Amino acid sequence: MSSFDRIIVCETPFDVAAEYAALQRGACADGACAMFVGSVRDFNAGNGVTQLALEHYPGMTEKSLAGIIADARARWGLGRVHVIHRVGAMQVNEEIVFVGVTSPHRQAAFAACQYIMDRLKTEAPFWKRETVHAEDGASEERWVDARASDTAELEKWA
Amino acid sequence: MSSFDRIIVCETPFDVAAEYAALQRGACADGACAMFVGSVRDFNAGNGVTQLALEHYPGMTEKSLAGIIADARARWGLGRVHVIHRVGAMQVNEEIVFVGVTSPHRQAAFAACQYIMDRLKTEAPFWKRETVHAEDGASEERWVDARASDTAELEKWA
Amino acid sequence: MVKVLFFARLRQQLGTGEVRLENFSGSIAALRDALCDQNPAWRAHLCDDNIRTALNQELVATDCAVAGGDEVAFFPPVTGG
Amino acid sequence: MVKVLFFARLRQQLGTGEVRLENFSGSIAALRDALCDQNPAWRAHLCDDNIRTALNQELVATDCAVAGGDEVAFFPPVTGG
Repeated sequence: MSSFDRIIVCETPFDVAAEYAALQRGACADGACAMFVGSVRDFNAGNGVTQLALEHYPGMTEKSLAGIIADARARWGLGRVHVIHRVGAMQVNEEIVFVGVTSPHRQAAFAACQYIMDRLKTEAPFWKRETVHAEDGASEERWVDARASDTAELEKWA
Repeated sequence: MSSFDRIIVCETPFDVAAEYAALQRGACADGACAMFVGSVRDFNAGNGVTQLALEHYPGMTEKSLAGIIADARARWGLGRVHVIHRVGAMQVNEEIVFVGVTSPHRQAAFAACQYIMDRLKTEAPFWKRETVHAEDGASEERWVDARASDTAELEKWA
Repeated sequence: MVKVLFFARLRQQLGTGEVRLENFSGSIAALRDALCDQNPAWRAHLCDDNIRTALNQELVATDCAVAGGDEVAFFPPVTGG
Repeated sequence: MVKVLFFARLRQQLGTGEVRLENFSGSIAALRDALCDQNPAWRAHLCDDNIRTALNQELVATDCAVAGGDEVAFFPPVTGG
């Protein structure tokens, strides 16, 4: 793991502003910074979502993210790479995931950020369970199903 | 111009944290937010850069950015699109440009953010003049040359 | 001893998150079959083609060999991010 | 009257950011030639193939027609972002 990598798996909210500041600190050589933030949506598969819980596989999670970042570094010339992922209970509009990448080159920053997200979505051991409003007005918990489109996105990096 | 667009051309520093907060405000339907930040590098074409000045074409700048954003909206389903660009004098490590895009879909947010940057780099009427350390230790001002690679990047959107 | 973990929906379906197997040797597929022989109700869930397998915290195919001290995990397709 | 603007390196090379032409009609290319006839030292800079042209703040090709009240701009390739 590079000393310019940061991987955080946390149960409490994280602060995108602080993450951006950390990415930029002393990174004078890197003119480009691409970031992605995924948040809890209030709607999924036709139902209103009120809450989300994220289960993960402690140990493998960090190992998986470190491997994805190492592969990104082998493909592109990158400066800092920060990946933050929430686990546990979350509310609508809270941030789930942050990926931030700096590079001297804009295309490398964009590509690496998107590559890390694409692989994270299909490989990193996180599972979402959402609480939705059922039709009868009651609340219902359900595991979120994986999307075939996420697997299809991986093909562009093959 | 959509009411969810924000275009700012400013002579003073902008705050990436505030821009992210504005993008996320009330955007519960958009789970994805892709951002790009370009900063003043301390090195370019073999010389140390100490300062940067950005000239622009007032009026056309805003019109050009609005046209690029409208084209992005025609291609992808987007929520908010914010583009901020500094003009005037800037110091090393200060932010020059911010592009932030929200969408219900990760791929749309990434693609639109990159598309807007690629077109901005080749069409929006901004010109950089940098102050560099010359070999004899004196300071020298020079206009930055356009890069052929920026024009080549446009081909992926054709 | 082999440590076997289950996550998410699969953990709920099997009613447990962890089992331990003594003196096992063989592939992950053989380990899965051994578990289903011990708990016939697990077969419908654990032998589903969608179930992913990890050996010592790395994604692997089910023909990988398992040895004493290993950690094996079974789980549904991931849905993070 | 046509308003003609120059930016960045080109503005410095020509020594001015703006000129006005009375009673001009024709293409942008013809306007450029008229300017170079009036200022022969401009030709090397203004007729460079790299120079971009805008008509009323939109990028256009040099065969576009210019009319009274229009704003024409010449500038080097952009380098923002």
